[in-house]
Amino acid sequence: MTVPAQAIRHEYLRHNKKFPHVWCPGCGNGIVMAALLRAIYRLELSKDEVVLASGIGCSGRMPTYLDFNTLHTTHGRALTFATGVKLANPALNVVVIMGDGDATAIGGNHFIHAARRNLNLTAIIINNSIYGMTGGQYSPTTPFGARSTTSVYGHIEQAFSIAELAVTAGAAFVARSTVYHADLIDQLIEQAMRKQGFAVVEVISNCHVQYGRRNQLGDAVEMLTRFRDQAITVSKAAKLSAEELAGRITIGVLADRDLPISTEEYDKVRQRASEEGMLR
Amino acid sequence: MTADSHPSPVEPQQPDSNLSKANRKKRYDIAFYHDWCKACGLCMAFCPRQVIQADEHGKPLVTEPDACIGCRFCETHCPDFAITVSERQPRRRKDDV
Amino acid sequence: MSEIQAKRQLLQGNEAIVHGALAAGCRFFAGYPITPASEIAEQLAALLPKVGGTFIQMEDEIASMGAIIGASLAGVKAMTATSGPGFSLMQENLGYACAAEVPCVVVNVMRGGPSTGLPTSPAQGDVQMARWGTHGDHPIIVLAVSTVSDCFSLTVKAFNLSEQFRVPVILLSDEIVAHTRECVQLPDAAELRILNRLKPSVPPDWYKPYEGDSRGVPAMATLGDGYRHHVTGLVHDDLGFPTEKSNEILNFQQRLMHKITRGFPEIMLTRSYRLEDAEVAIIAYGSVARSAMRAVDEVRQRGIPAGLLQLITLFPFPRSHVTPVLKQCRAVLVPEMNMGQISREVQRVNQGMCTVVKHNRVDGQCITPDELEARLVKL
Amino acid sequence: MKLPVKRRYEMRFSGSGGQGLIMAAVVFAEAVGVYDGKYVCQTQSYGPEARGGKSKAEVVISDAPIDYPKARRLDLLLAMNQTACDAYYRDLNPDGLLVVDSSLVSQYPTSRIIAIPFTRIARDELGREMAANMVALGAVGLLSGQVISNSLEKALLARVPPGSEEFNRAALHRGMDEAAKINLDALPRSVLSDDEV
Repeated sequence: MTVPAQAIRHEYLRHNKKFPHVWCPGCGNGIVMAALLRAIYRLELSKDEVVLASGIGCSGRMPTYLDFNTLHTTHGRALTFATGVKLANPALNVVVIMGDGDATAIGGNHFIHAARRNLNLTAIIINNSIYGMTGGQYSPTTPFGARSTTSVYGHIEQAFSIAELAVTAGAAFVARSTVYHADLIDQLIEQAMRKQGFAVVEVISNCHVQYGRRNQLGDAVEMLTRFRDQAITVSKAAKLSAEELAGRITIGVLADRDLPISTEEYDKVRQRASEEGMLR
Repeated sequence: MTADSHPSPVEPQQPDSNLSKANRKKRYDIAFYHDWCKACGLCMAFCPRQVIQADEHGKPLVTEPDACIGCRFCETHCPDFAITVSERQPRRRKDDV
Repeated sequence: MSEIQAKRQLLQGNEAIVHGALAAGCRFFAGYPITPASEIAEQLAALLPKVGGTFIQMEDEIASMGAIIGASLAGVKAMTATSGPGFSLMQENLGYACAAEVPCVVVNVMRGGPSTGLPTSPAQGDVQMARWGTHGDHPIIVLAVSTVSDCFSLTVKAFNLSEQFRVPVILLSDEIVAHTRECVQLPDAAELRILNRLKPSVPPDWYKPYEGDSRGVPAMATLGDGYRHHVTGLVHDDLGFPTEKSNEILNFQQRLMHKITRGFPEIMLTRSYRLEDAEVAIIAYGSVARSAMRAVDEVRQRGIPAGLLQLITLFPFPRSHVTPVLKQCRAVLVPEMNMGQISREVQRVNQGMCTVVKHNRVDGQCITPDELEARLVKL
Repeated sequence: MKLPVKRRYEMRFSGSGGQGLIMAAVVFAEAVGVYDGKYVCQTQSYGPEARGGKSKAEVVISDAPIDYPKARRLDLLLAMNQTACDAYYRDLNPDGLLVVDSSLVSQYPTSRIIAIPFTRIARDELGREMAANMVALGAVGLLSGQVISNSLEKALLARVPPGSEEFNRAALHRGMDEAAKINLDALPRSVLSDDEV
């Protein structure tokens, strides 16, 4: 279903907020925000039943603009707040927006445990390989050899693959897209939000201002073009060797499995607790 | 829809060549909110028909509206919600302006 | 609940905190194991699901604090419990709760520090951290328990103050109170005064989530009930959106502090013991106040007119209760199981009115009545 | 203004971790506090190890609210091994009672001593060495004169696992029987001479 920009703009943007938004020209965050809104539009959710939580960083500013129940939490901790919200009221649709540093550096512990815990949450991680808001320092997804304001002579550490980390940590649903594949983002987010269990959508995004500039990757157009050319679908990637996949971005659904949902299991705990009577 | 069946914007599902009569061909209008536009250039760069040009401020300008195939790539990729692509409604009467 | 509350029971301090929390309406607990606070989590893991509540053990104390804030925003009274090292980790999100005015209760069963310190020994190492642990000027209420009965009633009080003022309340305990068993007759639910946060009474379009009422406390909407709004740790305007306007920043900062100062009469709690004719006094809190009470009785046997002011509210510092004691007495002894964290507050208030003497013990042992007696007779 | 200092009865149960001394103290406190309606404080200290380390548990009993919750001058010390006996007997009041497990304590620090072989009774007569604490609890309950025997039994039965009630009741009563043989008046006047206190 095509969702016109007109509709989401009218329905979901906070009319009392100042636009254009705070992000740099061509920033992928805006593309992801629009995709998220298209997914929510198609899910026909009431705005009151959606909670959007974010951490700190460029991505953290997203909830400010959107007319849901919005939480702008502390750096890396959005998932912990979301955990409390979801457990307290499982009827709410809770979406967590994070950046790569937010989700996998300072919030790395929360991220893997949220995946393991399997609450019915949707985590969207916008991965631009850099700390943008603080001025271009290296993040856990900055590639080996890349330059940043804190890896001036080239980065010496290996990068996380966020989606694969989520698969290993046990997330029920894991998918990846790039900001070039904007329609795919909203389809994956929709799938993630329909999924019963902890769902992760990683979106490879462009920070041409902090990351692209320091690594001769060009502007937003050049970076998106590169994402287009590097992208390979999950099924095509399955036929390639590891060497052939070097430098490619696998997009699509990486994991989709049914696991016990924490909130449902806790309902059973409540049942057992009330049956067993008072403990001493 | 899975990633495999995802349509590429350069290969629209309904290319205009498939339509038998020119007068049944769908036409589109592209509206820009210039106050929200930051002139990032994404819409111009990726338009499969090169419909969008830059004006003197680098902001988008449609030179050939009839060439637009309605793929909405520009709309979905505008990070600033500044583009609306809408299907042009056919003129009901000859004197309709 | 009646089953939990009806009869006289022998409870540890930590267990009484659990019963107090349940009686106050706490229905969410998130925590991480730590000595000497773990019994609180263990008991709540067993009891919360029985009353329809939720218990979760998080990956660390940072997450625990985040989870209780989330639950409180979703309309459920929430608590966590920890000890020094965990309390350090909670400070970041505790500041968020202060800024976003999210009611919650944090129990800290103190141990000696710094760092991992003395896990199973009594200490009162975290008094100043409870007040100033998180960065920036912030409102906060800190209470200290000294008996098992306190553990129940002050937990209820902590929840009430937290809901009333939309502020995190820290309940400080120590290893002695935490693990001492005493008999308590828990009151019936009907006898308790339970306060709940004020909900908005205007239609959603008119709701200003951070506009204070006459007390400076804003009405609090629950996530999902139609009052969609933005919650942030950034300095924000009345609508909850980040602001950089100096008048709005000032308004935010001042209201946060003023809502507490306006509530002083309700927040300040102390207990006076034999102070009427006292010429020397002890100012103490937590389990040390019990040693002090014993010492007061014993030195009075020897003809020394001593008294005790027990601080229950540590912060905001109950200056109006302390000042009369300083004016009345020729000397005041401030015993603490730390290097002098409240004595500095007493000295700050004292301004030369009387002699303030510190008595500090940081060797993992409790302060005994004997040593206080020895200090009192020399004052 | 002189008020009489509140009367307290202070007890310490000591031995090694795993002997069930905290359990015994908790049952005692519960009997005194919940069933007899007196004021009571029960505290303990133990090392980080669950088994084998030094363990002590205290019970303070009063007719008035209790301020300082820990024992200072013991009215009764139960020592379930030599180390505890040596470490704590000096904390006794001059006319306090020292109760030792004579199966594990061989060197008595004083002649004013009540020696009962709790562990041997538990092992040889009851068939479970683990029950020594319950035998001791029964004895101490009677010797202290601070608790109604019936209350002690009720408190005990409320705490033990279902199915073990009869066994524990038997252990408790075995201890009481043993204590009943002791003539407290026949003990030497005090543990320590007054000038040593």
